[in-house]
Amino acid sequence: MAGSPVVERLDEDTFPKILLRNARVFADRPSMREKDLGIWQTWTWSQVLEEIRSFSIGLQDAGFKPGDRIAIIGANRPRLYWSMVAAQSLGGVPVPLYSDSVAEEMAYVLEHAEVRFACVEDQEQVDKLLSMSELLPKLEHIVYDDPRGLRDYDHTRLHSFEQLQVNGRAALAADGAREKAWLDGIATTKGADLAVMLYTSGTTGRPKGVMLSFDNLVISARNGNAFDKLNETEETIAYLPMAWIGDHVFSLAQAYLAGYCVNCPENMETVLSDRREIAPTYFFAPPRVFEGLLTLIMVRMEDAGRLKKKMFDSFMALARRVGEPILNGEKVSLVDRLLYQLGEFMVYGPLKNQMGFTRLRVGYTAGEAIGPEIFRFYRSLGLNLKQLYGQTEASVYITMQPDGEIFGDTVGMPAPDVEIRIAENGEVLYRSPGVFVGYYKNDEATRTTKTEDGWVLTGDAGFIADNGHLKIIDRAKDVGKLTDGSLFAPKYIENKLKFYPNVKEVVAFGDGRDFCAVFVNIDLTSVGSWAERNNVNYASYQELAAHPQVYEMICSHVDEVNRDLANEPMMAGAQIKRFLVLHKELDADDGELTRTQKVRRSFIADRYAPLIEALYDGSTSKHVRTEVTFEDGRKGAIEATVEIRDMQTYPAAGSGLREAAE
Amino acid sequence: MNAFVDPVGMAGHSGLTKGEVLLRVDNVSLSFGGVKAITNISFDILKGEVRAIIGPNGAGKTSMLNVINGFYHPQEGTITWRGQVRRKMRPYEAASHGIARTFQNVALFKGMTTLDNIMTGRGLKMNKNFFWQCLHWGPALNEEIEHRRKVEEIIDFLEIQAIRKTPVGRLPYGLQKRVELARALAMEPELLLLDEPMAGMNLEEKEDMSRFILDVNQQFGTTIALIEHDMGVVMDLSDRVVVLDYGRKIADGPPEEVQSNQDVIDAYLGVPH
Amino acid sequence: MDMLYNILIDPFVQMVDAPDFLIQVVWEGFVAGVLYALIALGFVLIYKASGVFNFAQGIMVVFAGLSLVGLHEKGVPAWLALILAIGIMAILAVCIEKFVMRPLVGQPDIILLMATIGMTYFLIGLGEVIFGGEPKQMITSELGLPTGSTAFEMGERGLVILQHIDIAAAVIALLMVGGLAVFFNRTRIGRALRAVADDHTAALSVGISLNQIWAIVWFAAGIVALATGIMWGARSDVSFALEIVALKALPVLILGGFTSIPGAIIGGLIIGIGEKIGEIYWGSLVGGGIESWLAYVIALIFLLFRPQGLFGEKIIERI
Amino acid sequence: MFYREAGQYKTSYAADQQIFPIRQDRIGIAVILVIALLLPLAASEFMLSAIAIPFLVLALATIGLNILTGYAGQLSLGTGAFMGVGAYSCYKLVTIFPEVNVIVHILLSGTFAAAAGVVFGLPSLRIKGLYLAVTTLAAQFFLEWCFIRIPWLYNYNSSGAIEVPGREVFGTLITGPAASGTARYYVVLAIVVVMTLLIKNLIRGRVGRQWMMIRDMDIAAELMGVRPLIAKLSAFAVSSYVCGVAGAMFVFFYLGASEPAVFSITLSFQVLFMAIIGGLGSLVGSFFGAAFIWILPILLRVGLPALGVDVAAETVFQVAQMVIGALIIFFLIVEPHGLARLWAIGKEKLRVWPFPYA
Repeated sequence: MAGSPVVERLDEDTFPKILLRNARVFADRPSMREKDLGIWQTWTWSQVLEEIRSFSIGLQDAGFKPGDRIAIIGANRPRLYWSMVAAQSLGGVPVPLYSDSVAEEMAYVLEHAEVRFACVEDQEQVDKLLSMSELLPKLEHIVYDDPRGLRDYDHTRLHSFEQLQVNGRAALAADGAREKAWLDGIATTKGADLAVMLYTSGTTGRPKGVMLSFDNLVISARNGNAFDKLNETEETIAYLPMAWIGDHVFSLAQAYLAGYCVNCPENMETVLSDRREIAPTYFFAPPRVFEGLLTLIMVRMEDAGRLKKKMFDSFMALARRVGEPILNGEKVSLVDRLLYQLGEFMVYGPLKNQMGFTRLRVGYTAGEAIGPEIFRFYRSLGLNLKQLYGQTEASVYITMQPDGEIFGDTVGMPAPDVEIRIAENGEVLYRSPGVFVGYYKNDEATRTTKTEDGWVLTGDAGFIADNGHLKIIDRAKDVGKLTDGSLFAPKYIENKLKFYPNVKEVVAFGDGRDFCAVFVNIDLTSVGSWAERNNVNYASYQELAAHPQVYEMICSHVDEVNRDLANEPMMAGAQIKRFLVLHKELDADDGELTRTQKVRRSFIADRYAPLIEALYDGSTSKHVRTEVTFEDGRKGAIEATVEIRDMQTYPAAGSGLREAAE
Repeated sequence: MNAFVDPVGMAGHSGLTKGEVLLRVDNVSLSFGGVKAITNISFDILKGEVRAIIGPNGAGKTSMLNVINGFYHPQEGTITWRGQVRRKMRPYEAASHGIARTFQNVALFKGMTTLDNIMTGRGLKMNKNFFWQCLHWGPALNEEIEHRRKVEEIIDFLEIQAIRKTPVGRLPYGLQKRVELARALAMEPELLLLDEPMAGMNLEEKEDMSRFILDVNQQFGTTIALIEHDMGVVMDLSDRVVVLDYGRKIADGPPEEVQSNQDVIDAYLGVPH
Repeated sequence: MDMLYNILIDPFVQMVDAPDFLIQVVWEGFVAGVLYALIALGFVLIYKASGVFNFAQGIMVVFAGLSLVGLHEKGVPAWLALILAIGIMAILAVCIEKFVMRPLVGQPDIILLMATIGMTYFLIGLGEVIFGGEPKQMITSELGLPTGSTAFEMGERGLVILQHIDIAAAVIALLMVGGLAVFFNRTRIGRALRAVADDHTAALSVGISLNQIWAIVWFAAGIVALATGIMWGARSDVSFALEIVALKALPVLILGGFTSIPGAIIGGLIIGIGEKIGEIYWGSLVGGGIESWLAYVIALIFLLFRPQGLFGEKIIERI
Repeated sequence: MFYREAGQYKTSYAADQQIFPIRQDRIGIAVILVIALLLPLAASEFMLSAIAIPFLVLALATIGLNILTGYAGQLSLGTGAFMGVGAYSCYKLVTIFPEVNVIVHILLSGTFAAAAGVVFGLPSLRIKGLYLAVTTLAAQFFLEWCFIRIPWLYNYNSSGAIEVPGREVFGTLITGPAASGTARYYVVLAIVVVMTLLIKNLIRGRVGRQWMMIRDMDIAAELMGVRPLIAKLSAFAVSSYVCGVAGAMFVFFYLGASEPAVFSITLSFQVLFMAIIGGLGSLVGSFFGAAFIWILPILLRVGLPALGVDVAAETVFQVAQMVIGALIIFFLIVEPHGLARLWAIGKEKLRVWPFPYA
């Protein structure tokens, strides 16, 4: 890592130092905005410096010492972001947590990370922490942002953010040397220091604390900024969990490096309208956000008048034809260009306006594969949406799509300073300045993930496609084989199906079995709206899922996927022979999904074992009873008879020809 | 000292401390054309408490609230507000004395947005004259902004940010009730009268509303008198309960005591008199 | 002092001095009041059945009278013209129900009020296009209505002259009210109408559709308008000026209540007699012509003391 | 379609509460104002004098009525008379104080109308709805009677009419028969624009909210500390003031001379129609309503003969009246909330374009 040429170019190598620089260079430019009390409250870089400094001093006086860890729990609030840098400027390490995790999950991480301080959003989080105080002897102080409802709490260990700032300001005013001491402290921070610990939610086992140094983050962020030419004029919106590396890099690391403005929405209900108000120039979202938006667009357009719908459809057809070429700077006839301009006025512009993408310069999607149709849709509108492939352990960036080289089914070229290698078993390995320091208190895991010479195993299987871009097919450990030896990549099959708006979630089975079979979860918004238009009555998700017409719809989707798979020599063997539509929505509260909405395959296999059995024993229906957790925390059970359908499979493209010839 | 203890500046302005008598009703009777709605009722409301008024339908609960805020004038009896006997107080005078209320059937101003509805609650605190208002500049603009900020704090407090600019007519019932509470809170009342704040709500909405009512009481020290049918809610929320039946008071005391009172049980079970 | 004398004493002295004149004035007021009452009756009919405040009643009076006279001018015999005029009012009623009332059902009062003002505009235009804008002479004798007058001697103090047409007007008004009373109380449709006035859904149970009821009510109001038109036309001219005079029905209704037929009659008489006496005995003090507003001011003063009307009950406001 | 609201975020309450928070609306209103300013360059004397000026004046009168009926919920049928009070006061002021700027007189004349409005508004404390309409009718007929019977008001002129004398402002003749259409147009435009702005400010502030509280739910309003007396009478006062100013302008800048019949109940109805067709409780609707009711008959009068329909002038007038009557009913059926609502719906459609709803 030390050999990377980028390191020498570094002037400010830690976020506190960069903060000082920004307060100088970008003094009056906005650093953060928060929609609060109805308007966008704005803080400039110099104001942010003051906020962080006073809090930092207050924190210090409350007993925070170098090396201490401070948990950050809550939604994207400016003060929580500030508290991270405030802790870093004292030599401490912030540990952001997923705020929606239940108390026990949280307790594990807090205990494991040995946090002494916690900076939390509100009463809810305070209560959560206090309820676990017996499990957390090391947790000494809790700082809260929103005082609502906390007035009568015992304030011996509890502090309001505001109060610590007041204390800090008083201390600074009383003792002129404090500020200098604080600045001196910042000067001693260095790139190799631990910057942050992020706990990966992990599909299996306990969360692991990924330790990232300032160098990791600063260099990655700087490379990312350079790659997309981001500067201080960007606007982004911070709405993804703060504990997630993506948010940490986009809303903190890159924002500090480039000096751009991060906007915090008012609350989770208003994210959509808040994004629209801000109109970010740089935006990041996992595929499901883009999927959701597209579904919303299509559902609304279904209700539009015939003429408008027709106009919309024809302009969208035009966009599909020439939108991407125009975006990529290819040659397009003048007539088409003019028509596209008209479309921009009539449809594309208004759509972008509705989604808040009017000013978007660069948009990224990552985390999972995005449906090629969805991806193309956004690009054809003229939005520079790109994919990247990354990991917490890499400080995000592994591969990125350079402008003009965007392909829907691959995730791009290695990011700046990143090397990539494919292992013999197909697993993707990388090495970069962003590679993490190690897992906290888990050397064994560190050893199995990171080789002596700095290569990191991603756990994903993939290959370099003909165009030199990386293509990911599945988790390396999930890729298996059917009994006939054909390759079975469940995620690959699942994603193909999930790209239909009517399908929300898919779980594929097949490893070590005779054929591939899937569970399907329908998308209630999309199918519900379809049902409304077609006068299909239903009382519940369960009823809709079991509806014969819904089955027909899913049937046709599966059939299309099978035809598609047949065209891919590597995948043709694993076409879907049987499927069923699950009688309940997979839910994180029931443990079926992770908190980041990823399918917990083995858990589901266990929970629905009878259904899987039915998939493979040839029966056409199966009665099951499933325990569920309701929103208010009560438990209950639902029962259903689930229908199973057989599907036609198609001969692989090559062999099909041969058969026809015979 | 916590700077956020009283964000809206609502702590009582009467100079009374918690536990003193804020309002006393003495031997009040009210009738409409010979029909007695309230007969000889006396009770008091203490500063800082949550006082429930309960009773079967037609017991005279709403009439009692109407008497308290001056909408009806009782034929007999006196009402003492902050130690002073009130004579024929008009509703707007009651409002300016710090009594605010919500209504059984939501009484929002249908032609306005949530924000404007809540702003109406600030009317009494605004005093910039007509001519400044025509200009909407200088003092009038500052005043408008200052009160907008207070209103936003209430919006934040009641978590209705997402509907800030929605015309209230378009809101579901539960949210309308919340906006109505917000509007009453905007008056920074000393005594808040809630007429069936949870009528027609589902369980979740009731829980939210209960939480807000308690928060208002604790955070701002607002004295609350509420009428409610849901006995569970009453028992959870209130410090003391008055029970009315056929316009008469049949019990008065802490919830658990009232609950076991035989007259109350009879009244609720409909035992004939 | 002169002023006060002129206002407070002198008029009464005059009344006592010339009782024949007073009786003549009261009679004139009475007849005007009967006509106000007839217009008010048209209002009440419609208001009772549909809650619509029918501003167009005045123009309907004009329109009915014009149709009658106009048809006769075109050479139609008087009796046929009368039947045709009734037919025209029936068509008008059906059209109003179909094109105005039905599409506007359930709208707020003010909207319905506006619609009737729109109707007024339309009918004025239509009437002028068909019959021209000039005032016309009512075909009184052709319809067999009495003309001429009878003078009653009041001893030595003078004489009172009663126009026969005025007596006829009073009689016809009486018959009309009686007829309506029978219609409302004795016929199935009449009872249905009353049911509608109380509760719209109740009417459905009687087995008559609301639309039919409305058409019938408007037709009834049209007939009342025709009668009013004939009488009024016989006293002066048939002209569009009547339309403004018809607004006097409003104060009449304020006094009598919007839903009461006897109220309309009594209100009409109070207003009619009141404004005549006011005009004759006090009007000259301020230059005359106070008839144009006195009725409204009477109603206004009345309202201040009894906002619920003569026959209304005290309203208890509820929250 | 034209709206690009993304990126228009507000960092202050002042920005959030401005009259046109959306940039595209601000551009639109600027364009309209520029067109209005440039109109005399393109328009004939007839267009200015017979269309533009009365349209603007009547729009202002409609705004006046809208304050009372649309915002404060008090129905009035006496607008014409209040306009008359303004006109006659202005006439008297101009003859008594000839040296004072006529625009000052015009603005002052509204206060007399306001006083009349307050007097006739007093019953509104006890009377509601249609009953109140009758008291405003009393105002209408009583004041109309005054205009006829009090010769002092028209300076004992034998014709009973008032004649507007010529008056100059900054050396330009703006009233009287010799004043040019352009000069009168600019004065009218300036007054109407400024007053509209002031009224908008009033409506979006405390006073306007009080009116709307009374309109929407008077009991709740009172329980929230609104004094009905003050709220209602202030609505009567402001409404009548605006109507009075409009009335004065109607005579001084449009008619040039006037007799009592001008301010008859017909004018009251006409303005009421403008308010209703335009949309109660909407300032922009007042302009729409005035345009619709005032300009449509002119178009019909000019348009029908032009289309080759050969009819007498009188008949055209009558047909126009029928058409207006029918259109009023049509509009009430199609959109009882008036053109303003149609406008709002259209704007909403454009804002959510291409979606059918938000």
